[in-house]
Amino acid sequence: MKKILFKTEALKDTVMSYCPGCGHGVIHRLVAETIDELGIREKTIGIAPVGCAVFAYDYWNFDVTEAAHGRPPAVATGIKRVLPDRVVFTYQGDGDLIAIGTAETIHAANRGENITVIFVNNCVYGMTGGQMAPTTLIGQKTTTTPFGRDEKIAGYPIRVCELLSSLGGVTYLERVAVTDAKNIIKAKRAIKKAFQVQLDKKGFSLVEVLSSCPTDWGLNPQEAIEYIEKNMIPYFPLGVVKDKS
Amino acid sequence: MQEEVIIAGFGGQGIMFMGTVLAHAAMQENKSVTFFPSYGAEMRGGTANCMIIMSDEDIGSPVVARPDGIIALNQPSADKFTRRIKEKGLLIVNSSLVTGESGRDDIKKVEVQATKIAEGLGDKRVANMVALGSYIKEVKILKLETLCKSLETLLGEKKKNLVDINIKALKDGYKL
Amino acid sequence: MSRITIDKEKCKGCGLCVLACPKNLIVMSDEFNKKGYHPASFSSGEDCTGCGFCFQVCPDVVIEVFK
Amino acid sequence: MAKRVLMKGNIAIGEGAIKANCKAYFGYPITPQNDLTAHMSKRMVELDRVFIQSESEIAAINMVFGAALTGARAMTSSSSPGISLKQEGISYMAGCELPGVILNVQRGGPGLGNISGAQGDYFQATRGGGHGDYRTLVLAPDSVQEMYDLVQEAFDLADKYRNPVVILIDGVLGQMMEPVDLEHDVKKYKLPPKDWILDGCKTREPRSIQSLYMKEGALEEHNWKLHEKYKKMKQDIKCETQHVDDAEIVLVAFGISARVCKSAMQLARKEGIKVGLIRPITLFPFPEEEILKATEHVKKFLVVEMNLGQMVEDVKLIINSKADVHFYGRPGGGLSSQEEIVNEISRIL
Repeated sequence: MKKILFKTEALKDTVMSYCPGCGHGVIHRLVAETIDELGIREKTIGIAPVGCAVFAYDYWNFDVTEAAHGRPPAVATGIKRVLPDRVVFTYQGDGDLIAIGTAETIHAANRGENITVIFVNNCVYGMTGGQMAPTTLIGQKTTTTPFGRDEKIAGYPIRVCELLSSLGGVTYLERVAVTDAKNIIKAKRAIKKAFQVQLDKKGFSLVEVLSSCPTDWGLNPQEAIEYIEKNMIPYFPLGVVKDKS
Repeated sequence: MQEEVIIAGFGGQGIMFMGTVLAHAAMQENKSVTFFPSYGAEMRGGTANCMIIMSDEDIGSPVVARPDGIIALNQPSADKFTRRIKEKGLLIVNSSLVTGESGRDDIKKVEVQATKIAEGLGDKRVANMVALGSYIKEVKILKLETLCKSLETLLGEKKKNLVDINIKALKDGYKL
Repeated sequence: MSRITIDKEKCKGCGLCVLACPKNLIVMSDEFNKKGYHPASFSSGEDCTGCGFCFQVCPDVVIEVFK
Repeated sequence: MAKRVLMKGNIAIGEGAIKANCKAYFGYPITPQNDLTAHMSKRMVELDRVFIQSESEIAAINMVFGAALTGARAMTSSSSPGISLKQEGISYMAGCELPGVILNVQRGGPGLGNISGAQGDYFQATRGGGHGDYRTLVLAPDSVQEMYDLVQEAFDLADKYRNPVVILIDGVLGQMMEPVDLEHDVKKYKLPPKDWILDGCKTREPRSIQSLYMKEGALEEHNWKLHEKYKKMKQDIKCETQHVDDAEIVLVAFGISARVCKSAMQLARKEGIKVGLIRPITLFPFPEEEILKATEHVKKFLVVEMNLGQMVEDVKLIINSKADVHFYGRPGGGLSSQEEIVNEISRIL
């Protein structure tokens, strides 16, 4: 018998600090496998966000920097412009990417920065304890929408891929979900494509990954997966939103 | 009189609630009281603890370095805090989950089968109240009656259905 | 003939692998691990096809698959 | 005895603000102040007041700017990194003379730091924090009751001086629970009419709110006016002293450090060491006179902070070599124990 599936070199053998059933671990693995398969581990620089994935530098076995909350696309721009032959990607949550970091996200995309963004959308601020995110669904209860998100007070959940799709600098946008093995394999394909777009010097690529937060949703891991399928996917439809590669 | 206690266990064992009940009861008996919780980046897993000081005088620092007592609901908590207990202090362990030696012969150790007793009552989540009852019996700082009333107040209308089993657990712990 | 291994001390007991296994070969253990979780446990190797679904869904990457 | 309620520091700030008729609260998630944002998201909506979780800390402070210029009482809260982001808005509020309350539940820094309680933002708070020549009134409570009381005074002081008021606490005070008397008497201030607000010029001449003064000498004149205002704030200095009269050494500390110092003082006095305490409650303006008065008979001072020495500079400026000023502090969220402080006292004496 041969070992066919295991942690690859780009993922350290460390216990990740995520809650049981959290989607981050799977997404970290998909990014790591992609980097190993493309053979770019030694020329990749990752940017960790402020949010649950803040400790990503402890989990990935390549160069990773911290950035202030919401600023990863600006930091990525700085790195990529100085080192255009390196692979630069950001890994950001919904609060980081489209609340406090909205300006940085939109302008990096619009400039067509040749970077890759892995956008983890779980409709909630995880690390700070379950507050409303820009992507929180209408009616969804969080610690700062105790009566459910009311669009009259808090507006509507933002569809990031659709929002960015009109920008000239954007090359590739796809929305995936880490719900079951089939969708996870699809998510991997999208992430690999996004990195390939960068390697081909074709401009800005972003993969939005719908992911679960059992703890802050108050569900068990299985129910949380069902929540993505029943509530998130209908609002955030899966598939390629833009591809001009 | 000043009594300092650290309550610790897994997240989800109701550690903060135990501390809140104790602090609330101390307030009801007109004591000065502080409650200081651990608060971490990780939402679940790992250990949680809270520090409670009850006193007849004003309390300075709410942070407890050398407690008079520890209530440890799991093994990692017992391992972490036992060595900090003052000489002649008190260690209450949930012996359903804590099995190791304390390594201290200068303290009083009380073993309570908290989880097992709670399971017997029909809900292992009330293991915390069993341990708290046992603590109150040992330190005699507050009346059992006051704690029962605090439980009722804190559980409120929304969780009224849980009052009886919590009080039962508290009393069972006290009776041991 | 295939099998999997589960690193029980690193498992957080989320149970997603149990649901993912098409042959129902994974169960949750009654024992606690050192972190206080009930880890997943591979019950039998007989029917394992090495499909890797458990590996795909495991958020903690504690499963290895052999084929 | 009055009916007491067991309450977290962060929540007491929120309830105090509500009692002070705060009409609008704007916040953004950051640990360890989150309980307050969550609490306000419920309470303000129930009371039909304004709550918004803003898209960033920068937006939150500018929402306060907007609400305040209409005459409404408004506040925002954050923890250290978020407060850094608010500095631009706070500078604009100071320049435009807008009242508002800003809570900083300090955590360890620099950068993202950690989420432990810390006192590393003393310089930032007391020196203005943002660009330009300005100051904010800074209040530093040390108990949950005082948080509840002082936030009410903070709104009055903000209106009295038309100036932002910063409340500086830390993660420990924000997270701890203590009994609070909700009917506790709080000082009320005589407030000037808000004859400067913008609410539409239907019944009066149009007004403007601005901090831009391009005409030659105009900004200098404006800043002299602000300076006079900062000097006047001295009439509202607050300070707690304990056992200074017979002290051979006086501890100077604020916020959570003062709580530890109170324990240290009790411990030292049991051992026969005569220790006193001066606790500045307003950090700007700083209680100069209380400290100067103590130097008449006390020749040793020990400043205790959860940083590498910030307030100690103010103490040294005031004491100006009239007594020995020592410092004991720990950075990065390290909290001294009472034993450590007593050891330090013994070392000095």
